[in-house]
Amino acid sequence: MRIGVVTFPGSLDDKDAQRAVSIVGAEPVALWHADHDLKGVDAIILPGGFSYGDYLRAGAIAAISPIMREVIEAANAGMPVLGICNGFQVLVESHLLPGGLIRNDCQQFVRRDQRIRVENNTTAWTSDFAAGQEITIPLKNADGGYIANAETLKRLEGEGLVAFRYLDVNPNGSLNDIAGITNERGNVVGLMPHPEHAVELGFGPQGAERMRSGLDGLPFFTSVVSQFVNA
Amino acid sequence: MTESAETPVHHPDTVANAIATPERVQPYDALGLKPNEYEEIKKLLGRRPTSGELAMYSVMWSEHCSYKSSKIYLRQFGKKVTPKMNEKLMVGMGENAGVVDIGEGWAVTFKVESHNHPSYIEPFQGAATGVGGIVRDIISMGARPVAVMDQLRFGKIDEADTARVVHGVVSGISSYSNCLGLPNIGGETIFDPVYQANPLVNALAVGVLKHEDLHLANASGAGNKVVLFGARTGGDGIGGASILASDTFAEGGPTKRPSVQVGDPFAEKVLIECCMELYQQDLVEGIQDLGAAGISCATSELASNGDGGMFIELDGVLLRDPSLTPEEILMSESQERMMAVVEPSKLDAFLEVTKKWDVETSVLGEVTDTGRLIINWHGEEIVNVDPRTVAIDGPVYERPVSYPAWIDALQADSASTLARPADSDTAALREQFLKLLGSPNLADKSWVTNQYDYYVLGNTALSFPDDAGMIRVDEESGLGFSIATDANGRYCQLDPYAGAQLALAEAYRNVAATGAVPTAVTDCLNFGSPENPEVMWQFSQAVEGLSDACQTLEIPVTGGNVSFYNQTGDVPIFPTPVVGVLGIIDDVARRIPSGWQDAGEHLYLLGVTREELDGSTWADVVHGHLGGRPPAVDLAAERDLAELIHAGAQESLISAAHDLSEGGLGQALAEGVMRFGVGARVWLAELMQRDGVDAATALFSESTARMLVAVSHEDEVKFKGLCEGRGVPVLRIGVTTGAGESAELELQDLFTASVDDLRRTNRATLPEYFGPVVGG
Amino acid sequence: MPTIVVEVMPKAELLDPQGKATKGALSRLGKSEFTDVRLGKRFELTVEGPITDQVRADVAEIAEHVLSNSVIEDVVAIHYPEGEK
Amino acid sequence: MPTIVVEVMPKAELLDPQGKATKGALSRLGKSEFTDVRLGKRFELTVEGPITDQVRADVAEIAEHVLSNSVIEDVVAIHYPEGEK
Ligand SMILES: Nc1ncnc2c1ncn2[C@@H]1O[C@H](COP(=O)(O)OP(=O)(O)O)[C@@H](O)[C@H]1O
Ligand SMILES: [Mg+2]
Repeated sequence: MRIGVVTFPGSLDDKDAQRAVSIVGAEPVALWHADHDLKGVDAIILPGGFSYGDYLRAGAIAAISPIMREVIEAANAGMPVLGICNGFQVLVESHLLPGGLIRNDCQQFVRRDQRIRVENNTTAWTSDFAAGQEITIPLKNADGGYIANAETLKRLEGEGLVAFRYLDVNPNGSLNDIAGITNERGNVVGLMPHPEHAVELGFGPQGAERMRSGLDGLPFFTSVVSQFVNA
Repeated sequence: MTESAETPVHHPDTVANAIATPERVQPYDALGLKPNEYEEIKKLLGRRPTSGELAMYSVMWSEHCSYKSSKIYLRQFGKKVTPKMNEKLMVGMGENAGVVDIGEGWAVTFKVESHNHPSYIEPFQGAATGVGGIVRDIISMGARPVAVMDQLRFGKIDEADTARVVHGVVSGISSYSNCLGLPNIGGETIFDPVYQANPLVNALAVGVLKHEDLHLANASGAGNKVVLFGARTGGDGIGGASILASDTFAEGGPTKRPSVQVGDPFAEKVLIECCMELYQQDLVEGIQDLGAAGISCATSELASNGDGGMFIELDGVLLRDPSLTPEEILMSESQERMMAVVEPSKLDAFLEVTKKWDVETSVLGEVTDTGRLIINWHGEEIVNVDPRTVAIDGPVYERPVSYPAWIDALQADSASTLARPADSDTAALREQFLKLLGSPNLADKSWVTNQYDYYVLGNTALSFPDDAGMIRVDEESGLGFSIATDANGRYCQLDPYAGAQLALAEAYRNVAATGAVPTAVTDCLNFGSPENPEVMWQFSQAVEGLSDACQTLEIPVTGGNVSFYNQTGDVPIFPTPVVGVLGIIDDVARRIPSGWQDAGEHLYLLGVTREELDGSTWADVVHGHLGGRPPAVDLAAERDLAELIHAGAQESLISAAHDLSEGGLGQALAEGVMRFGVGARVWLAELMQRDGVDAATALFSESTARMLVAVSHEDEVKFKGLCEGRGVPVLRIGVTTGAGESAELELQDLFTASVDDLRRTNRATLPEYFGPVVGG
Repeated sequence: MPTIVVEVMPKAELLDPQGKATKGALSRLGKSEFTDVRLGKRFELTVEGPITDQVRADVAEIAEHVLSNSVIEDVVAIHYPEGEK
Repeated sequence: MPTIVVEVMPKAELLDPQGKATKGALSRLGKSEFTDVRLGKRFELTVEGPITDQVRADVAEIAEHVLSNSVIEDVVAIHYPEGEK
């Protein structure tokens, strides 16, 4: 399986996302923001970072970059797309996912190992999780507060489109503790925490037993691979 | 450049004009040049300088750029060397940053630099651009930056202005380095009234490269193009230059120029990637970052390190503000710029890469073999100098030095006369232990570090709160490095020679504690005014101490920075030589954390405890006292200790190692327990008896060359054998107990504290003054 | 050169943590007469040449689609230089 | 309740990375008539009760010392509601 990772100017976790793809046995394919070319990939990851410095609104300038036209088209045709952190911001700015992401309520950049619950395990990126599974993956952002109007929130909750919810601590003031959401079809998923930083022993979050041993990010990537293999 | 119709064409002071008007009065003093320096410039040129030349000399001959007061001392770092010290050194002092061979074809470059004064005026931007500047030094060596650290000193924690500076500095560092995608892996956060109106903001950056990718800042090969790329040039940091402008620009002259600089981390991130691609395609002959003194520095340094000649058309510089005069362009400190020397045949490919990254680029001129740096402005020659006189052969001062009148009295005032609780007064011992644990300098620093990303790039093997940060360099082999930095200004105030050595010893010990082999040193020497003979004495002592100790430990200083004029009014800061040590580890999988993760392990104290409370945190926190002599330095013992830990790590005998430093054994035990929430039962009676010290001394003394280690009980015999074989004093002082809610630190016959209580005490302090720790 | 100002505010019904934090800071300073603070953006766009109908159309479009995100923000004003109305 | 608007811009002589990035985005969209973009802040302060002299004095003070950082920003305008001038 070939999974594309888009690099925008200011993308930071693109190499990490590529590494995570390799670890689960898929082939990472680097995609460039200025190209109109998805290089025939089977799924796409929009990685974390500060594209264009996030100066206008987080993800806003990346959302109007050339490659996003192809990404939007592919997403609408059902290709799995995962937006991590800045990637999630790009997805909401492109209106592939509803709502918006604004400055953290604490007004500071937050980095912590975050416990979240997988609320929807039927998406392309979460099918290897058990329903309601509680996992810990790193979170690191300045603009992670999820907001939406009352009607949108009601729809998200009613239709089971909240994919992940913060546990213990709501680190950024997100409404309803929302950490990530999915579209109706389940192929487009966005979340603020970083699964790609919890895929390798020794470099992940604090595990239950040992230092930096958390691997809870792996199922995100195995999910999309196993669905591809079974398709 | 397209010149807009409104831009007034500035008619600058040309070389011809300078020859024709020798009598012209020039504002050299307002630019910080001394009369003798101005005379020297005239002598070098055989005429008065043009205002452009004056601009260049004044910034390049400043203390900051020329090291004129420190040079004669810094030479010791290059002289006191042993063959072993040169073995791994690919580039030594004098370049943008030193380069160390770490094996397997890899090299590491690292350096620490100050941005103190700008960070007091505008804490956010000052600290942010400090990170930006040091990272560009690393890029200019041909390396990819892979991590940063920050060494911070603020005023008293409860002083009104401290919160302003702390908030600004921490968010400035956080914002810039997070946005660059560089993990922050460690640093220091110290509060002391001496830094009240003069905080210290030092930043360290590390980069990695393959041996063949090494680049140096020199302009060789006549005919090669000189290219400026990155951000546009604006009026940043040239407050002083307006004097020159008014000198030549009679009326309707430029408006106020800012003295602060605003950073653009996004522009720098793009610049990093752009440079990496330029290196990869081998499109660069020489490269230099633009920092202090901007184009003046880049052109004169590139030229003097190369064939010696360069011709520049300054009106080719892309400007953010079209009203800038040539003098101002020469002095501008606009951030996020680089200058490269490019072979003409590679220029198109070079421009292709900068275009890909949307990095604005202008070709300014070329390398020549004339030995002169010539700068034109709209066809008129405004600079014609020997670049070496600007960049290298600046003034050198042997400043007056005098032994401080106050130091004998200070050293005589030992902490040994201060009241210590009796061994039986366990309540007082417990109270003092907790008081230290919650004191600002020993308190948990999560308020700071939770704002820093250490995950990005996916190679961080250790970071705060462990003793040193550690980064994997090679994903296949696990080869990596570890870095720690330290400085104790209080020790240095008591004795700058010993104090600088103690800073080195502690950083060395911190690196050793992770299982790495200490290999190289960088330093940032923060001192008061060099024109104060007592400060100059402190400086000379510190450099001598540091260079002697490096020689004894056989690890070279590869580069660093001097920051003078750190004072409030006439009162200098404590001498604060920040020392960073880099260690190499063959496989980061063998790294050692600073706390234990399992119950039932044996705890050993390595080293000897003496009554050494002078300058200690205990004396400060409990008695508000500073006097006496700092703890004894024992470099041989430090080396034995480091070698022991490394050997133990190779055999995977050691599951945790934590160096003892500020706060002594009590603090080390508390940190060991808090690290993973696994408790410990500890007995000190044998230690007190063996070393002949009371309980307070056993807990709070800051004797050096000590470490607390955890070893699984099956390995007891092997480990003790290792210690005895190497002559490292070892004493079993405890056992690790359980994790969970009931976890506690039990000091038998003295007192007990639950892990929860320890954490609460340790974590409450910073939030009390600066607001909640983000995300708890 | 003429400068056009575009003003954008977070939608009234949505959270504005930055405004809230500012209000908190004002209250701590004893300025409690300010019952609400909201923080938006102010863009200054400099244009080369005269303000043509094309420029006006472009400004309207980018204000809506680039300078603001209509899901969470409103364009509250666009000001053209005096005499350009 | 009356709303007072305070407008703050980065000082003209300083780099404005936000404005620069926005201008870049506009150029890539083909809107190259915008030769410069600067991005500042717009505060809306809601006050309880009438706009007294005290309120005006407070607004002037906080605009200078809280809502802006005088080292790098300028308060470019303070607007009171119509009829309150
Ligand atoms: N400003 C900072 N930035 C990053 N890390 C910091 C900072 N201040 C403290 N730390 C980290 O917190 C931990 C405790 O610091 P400190 O007590 O000074 O360590 P040590 O005594 O081992 O030198 C270390 O891991 C250190 O790197
Ligand atoms: Mg330590």
